[in-house]
Amino acid sequence: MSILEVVDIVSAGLLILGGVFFLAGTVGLLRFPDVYTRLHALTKADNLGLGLIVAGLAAQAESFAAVGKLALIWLLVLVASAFACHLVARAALRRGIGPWT
Amino acid sequence: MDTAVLIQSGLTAPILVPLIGALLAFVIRRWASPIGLLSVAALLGAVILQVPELIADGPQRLAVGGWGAPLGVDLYADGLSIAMLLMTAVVGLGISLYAAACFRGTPARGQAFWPLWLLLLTALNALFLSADIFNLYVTLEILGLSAVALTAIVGGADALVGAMRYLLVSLLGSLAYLLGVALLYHAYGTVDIALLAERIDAEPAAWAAMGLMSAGLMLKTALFPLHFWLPPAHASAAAPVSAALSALVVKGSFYLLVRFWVELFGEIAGGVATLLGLLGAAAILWGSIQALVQTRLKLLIAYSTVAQIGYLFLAFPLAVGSGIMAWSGVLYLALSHALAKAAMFLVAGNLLRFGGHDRIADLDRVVQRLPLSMAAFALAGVSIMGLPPSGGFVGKWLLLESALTQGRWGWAIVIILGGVLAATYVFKVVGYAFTQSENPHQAQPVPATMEWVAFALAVAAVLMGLIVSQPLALFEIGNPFRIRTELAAP
Amino acid sequence: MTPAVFYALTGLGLFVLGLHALIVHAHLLRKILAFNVMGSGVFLVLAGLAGRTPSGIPDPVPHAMVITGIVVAVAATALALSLMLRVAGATGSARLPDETER
Amino acid sequence: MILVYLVLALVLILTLAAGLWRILRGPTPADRMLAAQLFGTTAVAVLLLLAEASGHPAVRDVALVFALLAAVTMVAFVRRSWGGEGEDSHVDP
Amino acid sequence: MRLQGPLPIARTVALRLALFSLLWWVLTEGQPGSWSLGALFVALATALSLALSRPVPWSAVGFIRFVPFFLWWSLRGGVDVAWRACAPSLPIAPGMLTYRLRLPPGRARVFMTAVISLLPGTLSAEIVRNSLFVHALDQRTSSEADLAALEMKVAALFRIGLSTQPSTRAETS
Amino acid sequence: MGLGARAGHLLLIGLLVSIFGGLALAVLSLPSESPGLSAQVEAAMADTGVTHPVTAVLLDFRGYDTLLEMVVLLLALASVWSLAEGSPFADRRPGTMLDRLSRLYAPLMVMVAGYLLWAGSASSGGAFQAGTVLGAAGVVLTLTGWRLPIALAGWPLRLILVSGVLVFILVGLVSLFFGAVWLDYPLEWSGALILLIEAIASLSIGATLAALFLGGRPEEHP
Amino acid sequence: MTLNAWVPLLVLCSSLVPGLLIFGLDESRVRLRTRLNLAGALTKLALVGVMLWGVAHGHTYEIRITFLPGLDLALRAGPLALLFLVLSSLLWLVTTIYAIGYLEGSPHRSRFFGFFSLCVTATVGVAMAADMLTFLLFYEMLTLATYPLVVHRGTEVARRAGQVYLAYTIGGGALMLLGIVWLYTLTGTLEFTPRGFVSELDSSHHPALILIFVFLITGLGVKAALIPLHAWLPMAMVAPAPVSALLHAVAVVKAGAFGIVRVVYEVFGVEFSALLGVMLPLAILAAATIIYGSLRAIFQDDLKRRLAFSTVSQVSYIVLGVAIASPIATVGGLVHLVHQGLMKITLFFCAGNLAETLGIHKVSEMNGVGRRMPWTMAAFTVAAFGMIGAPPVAGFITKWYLGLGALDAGQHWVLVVLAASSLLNAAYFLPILHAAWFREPPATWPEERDFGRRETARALLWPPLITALAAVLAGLFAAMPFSPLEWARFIAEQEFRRP
Ligand code: NA
Ligand code: NA
Repeated sequence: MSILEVVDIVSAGLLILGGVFFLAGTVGLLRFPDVYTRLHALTKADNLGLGLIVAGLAAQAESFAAVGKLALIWLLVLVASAFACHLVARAALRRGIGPWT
Repeated sequence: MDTAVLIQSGLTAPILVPLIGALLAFVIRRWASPIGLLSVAALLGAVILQVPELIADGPQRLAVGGWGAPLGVDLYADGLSIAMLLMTAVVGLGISLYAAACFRGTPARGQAFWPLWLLLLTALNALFLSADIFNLYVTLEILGLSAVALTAIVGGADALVGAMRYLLVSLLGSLAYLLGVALLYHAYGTVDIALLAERIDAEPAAWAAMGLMSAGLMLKTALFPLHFWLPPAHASAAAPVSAALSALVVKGSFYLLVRFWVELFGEIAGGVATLLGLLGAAAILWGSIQALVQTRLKLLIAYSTVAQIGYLFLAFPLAVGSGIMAWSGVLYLALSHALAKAAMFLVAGNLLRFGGHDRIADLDRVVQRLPLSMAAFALAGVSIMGLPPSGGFVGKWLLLESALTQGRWGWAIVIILGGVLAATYVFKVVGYAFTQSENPHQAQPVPATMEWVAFALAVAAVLMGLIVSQPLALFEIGNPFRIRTELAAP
Repeated sequence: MTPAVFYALTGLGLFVLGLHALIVHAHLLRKILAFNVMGSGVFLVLAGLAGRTPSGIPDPVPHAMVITGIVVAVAATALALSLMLRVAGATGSARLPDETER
Repeated sequence: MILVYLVLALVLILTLAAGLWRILRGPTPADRMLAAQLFGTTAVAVLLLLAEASGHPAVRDVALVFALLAAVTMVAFVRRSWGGEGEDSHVDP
Repeated sequence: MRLQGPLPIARTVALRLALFSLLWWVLTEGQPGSWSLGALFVALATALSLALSRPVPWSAVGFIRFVPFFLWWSLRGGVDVAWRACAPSLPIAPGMLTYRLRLPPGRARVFMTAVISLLPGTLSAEIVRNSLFVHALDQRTSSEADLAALEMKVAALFRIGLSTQPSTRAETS
Repeated sequence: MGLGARAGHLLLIGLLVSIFGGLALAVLSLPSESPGLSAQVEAAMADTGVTHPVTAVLLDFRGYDTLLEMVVLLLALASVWSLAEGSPFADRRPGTMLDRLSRLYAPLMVMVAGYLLWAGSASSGGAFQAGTVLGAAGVVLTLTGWRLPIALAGWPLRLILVSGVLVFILVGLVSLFFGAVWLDYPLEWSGALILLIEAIASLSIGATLAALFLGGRPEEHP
Repeated sequence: MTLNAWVPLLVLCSSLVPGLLIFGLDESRVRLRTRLNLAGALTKLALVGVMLWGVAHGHTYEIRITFLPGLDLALRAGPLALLFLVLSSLLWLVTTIYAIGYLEGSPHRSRFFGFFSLCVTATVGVAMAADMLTFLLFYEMLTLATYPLVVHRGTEVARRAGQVYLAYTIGGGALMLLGIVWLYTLTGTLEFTPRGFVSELDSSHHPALILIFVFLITGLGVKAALIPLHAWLPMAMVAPAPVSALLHAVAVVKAGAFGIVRVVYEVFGVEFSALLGVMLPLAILAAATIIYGSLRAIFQDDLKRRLAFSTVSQVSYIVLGVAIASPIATVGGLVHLVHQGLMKITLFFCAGNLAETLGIHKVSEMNGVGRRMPWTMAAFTVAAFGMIGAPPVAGFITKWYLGLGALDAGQHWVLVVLAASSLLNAAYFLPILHAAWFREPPATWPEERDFGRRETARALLWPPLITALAAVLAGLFAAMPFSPLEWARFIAEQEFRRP
């Protein structure tokens, strides 16, 4: 088993794992009872999924700069979702949408 | 600098002059009005300068960017384009002078008007000069969007709704056109009209493209029964805008239909010509009757436009047998209609400003109170009716001659009937202009410029009936209607 | 069916679907969205058929045309939305007067 | 590997579709605000996978732009749908 | 609130120039020939960022400590929510917590508010004065201690010394 | 829906299906292979000064189209400004979170815009993409309460808005001095001139898009 | 271009230029307006006199510009043109004087006199048109210039009358246009030529030519008020009296009749028209109009309406003379162009005087008016007798030549028509004369105005006296050179000259 094959296997594993988290996020989206809980699912699961996919792709990347770009993309999404999450929750709260208990 | 290239590049002037004017008017808002007037005057000069060139050297082709078709975009000017450019510049100058006076009291509206109006002129000129069907798509969009925006600048529910409907129609027409362009490009590997003309063949892609492009352009030209959007838009806009829309904008898409028909589609789909003619005939009758029953002046004039557009489509069937005569007639009608209809809408603007309304039956002795405006209306009416001597008469004469030479009586009767109906609705207005209204109104002063401009345009429409041979000779430069010499010979 | 033809047929489908939506829906926002769907359809036809080159490298000219078309569409959409807001402000409804029943 | 990328991309598109269906059903307007977020994250992932699968790293730039624009969309969304409610200036100095 | 140590502007400028240069290098994937335009945009972006964001004190050590903490907690957060979403019994017990912030208003507080949403089971929903309203996916497991730990890390990152004791209470809803 | 309306709808669907059928027939009748203009583009690439064919088509071969397309954008803005009374986002202040986010993202967006501009000559990207990102930055900043200084909101802003078209025209006129027709860039300057056009165009496009998004004229709401 | 070529243009301009200037004049500039009017009328008369002399001495007056390739607009003053020219320029002068008096103090006189001048311009254009196209141009211009005069009063009734007038004339004009273009596509020329220019055409075109003839005569018949196209004429009576005079005697109906003369003689040619078989129907139509108009006139109490129906009847004498297709009848028809003009304008002037001075509008109000306004009624009486056909007034000459012509052509039925029409003329004129001269005047007149010693204003009195005198002189000196009769003979000789 060559290094390349190992990298491929690791990479594929990370990618599939990432896909699983995306899937889980969507399941949460479908199953959770209110907007706040759904936000949990979206923000955390999808971001982790994207992070794993980025990691999987980074293993295949052609250069350090490409790795950097992938990381940059992940970071941008991460920051955006962290802020979005708060803003949506706040908007919902201010609209008087009470949390499900 | 190479003078030959400079002269050749003069072909871009009708596009660049109003465009630069628009940019300046947009940036330096305080001077928008003088900038606009200067630009349009310069535009007229630039177009006139092209005429001797064209007469001396025949049609001009300019490869913008130096590439040439099919890779680049070409500009092309022949007699037909120059005639349309001249029409645009002359009517445009009139409308500009009028607008400068009209918007003097409402500077915000004036500042909004000028860049949009100059862009509209840019688009028209670019359209008349382009030899590239994709480039034409972009010019069509500029034309449509600027026309829509101009329609809306008066504000008010009527104008806004009219503009919205106009926008929807315009976008739909553009998309249909663009899909046609896509098909033609992928079928023949070029968007240059001349190259397409060499390659096009009667096959499904060409047919589909013809259907799409013709439908899109017919919608934009407001050919019956696709005219529904025109009256509300043209009637609710500000007077100079209404004038521009009816006089110039609808001619843009009509011009393209003619070009495409002559160059591309006529050969492959001669039978459709009769359909276009029938729609034109229906437009004449329906538009005229609608004009007749209107109670508001601007709507009457707008429906008259629907009818007059119908005349333009009579050329398609008639040209099959008589070639240049029918095309010249229709072109003559288009040009004189531009002058006359602009004058009419400007007069309507004057009456509106004077009386605060445009209800025909409530016109209060305007013949003696705004004599110059009413004279302009009547003279413009002479051309619209096609009475001699006027541009409208020449156009109708040529069409009639072309119909009767071929013994095609149906068309001749429609041509005559349309004239009679036009007389009826024009004189409906003139008649009420003599009488006293039961609801007398507060009369507001109308600036002299606004009256004189309308009058000058109307007089020009009439004079076109006396100076005929020069325009007719101009039309034939470069054989824009592709008349084969053995047919053209007497 | 080649991918090029597939794209083109999909584009035609979008065009016709958009046309349907344009006619059927009264709300102006839906009409504007319908235009965008139609436009996407046209762009798909234009760009999709560009892949029919023997070399497999797509013809760049239609791609450039699509970019131009997209910018035009964006501009038109912006104007349409702005106009729609004004119509809604002036008439109290984002529908054209004679289409309110739908 | 290309097969992995493509299958994964397809799966992501399907989960995106399912999620969008859920979101657009509501029931509250706040639920619909999740759309931008879901769409942004998933689309970035799909684009990255496609960039790798197609061998055009340039598509990665599209993902980058998408990530940026997703943030903009979110800002616009939040700002637009706030509709006249009070600002939070009383919260922070 | 107390700033620890002076902040020479030159250091901030240099740092941001370096950051944006790195960013350019990443974006262009190290291709040469891009730096004439790159220099222009690095300068532009630096100027803009200086205009938009005043320099604040921060600690490199704090940053280095924060990164692994954050990554680990993100992973936990993702796994946690994925498990809860997929478990047939849907093991959630959501509720609102109110956490009394000790961080002063400013960038540190913003940072904390954002990060909370990426951590396991918590979601920042509102700030009123010094009270941070946190939505917990499971009230039973989300603890004040976790939030306090996070607050400490953030404070260290921004060189802020915290004084008062943390306090949370479950909100009756 | 009444019976008549239903029948009308069916008729419409029938019509649309037949339109689709006709168009599909046209598409299916096209030759399965067609080079289009790719060969000509490739042959002429050496004379353009750029390396990406789409960029070459957009800014050189069909630069005139692109110029008009930028006119469309400007026109849309002039139209929107002629319509709207003022931006709906006039005086609302954002919250702290949004404010921070925008301050963080705006410089990033400028960097990405610069990158896209640079990338345009070699790969996909270019003035329009860069302009879009710049415009997004402008939108973000404006949405979160940033305002153009009043002194710049009048003609300086308008100058920026028209600068894309203006530069295009002026650069085109430069070619006249070299004895070529309008927009025929001299070969040795071609790449640089195109980059110049693109740089200014992206700024102007960005400003235009942001202004389009925001709606009203800025100077009316200082 | 010779100097002579400019004369027709000058004739046009002699009324066009004053007309345009008057439009620009302020309402209060009465003296300047009067001077412009009179200067124009006198200039025109002088120019026409010059041409009359010139044509009699074989000079040609022609000017042309190219309209379309192969199709010119041309003005030419031939003998036929001059017949109409002399009449119209003479009567314009008289009518102008009358109108100045009639409209004194009324509003919108600048507009009125402006259009009045345009009307005359169009009429002389119709007279001098050298081809069908130019004819059409001025014919339509006449329609347009008359319309504002018809609706001049600005009342709802006037507006309606104007619409009816237009409906007829525009419709007729449209038919004419159709006929003219069709003719042009067949012949390639529209130039008026003695004895016509269509006879060379292949006989397969004869049905087309018949149809063209019908179109043209219909278009012209509207203005000439041939039944059933006459209804606009009585309605147009709402216009002021000078306008009625203009419509009935100088311009409109004359232009129609003159056009029929042109079409029959110089487009189709008398002989070819006879060959086509269109002349007898035309003659019958004319005869029917003569009888119908007279019958209707009898039952009108409104004086102007009675005169209007009289016009319907009398103008058809001209058409009848043309349609009989003999040289002698032609002379009768042509000379009636002038004679009817002189007599009918006198009658309208008098009717206007009665209305202006005494407020009399109806025949039933005319009892004893001869004693109150003897000069006016004297002129009226002369003209009425002329209409009936009593010698020595001009009308007698007309009927004499028509009768002779009918005998010459073997169409004896025409004599019956002439006799019947004379009886009917007497039936509607003699009661008026009887009432005016032999009945007792009422105690008060409906609306009397005081003119001191005179029975009415000077400007109102002289014109009818002059025209009545002219009508008598035209009858008395019919054999003198340059008399209408001699000139009509001159024309007829040309039209019937063997090639
Ligand atoms: Na009235
Ligand atoms: Na070049």
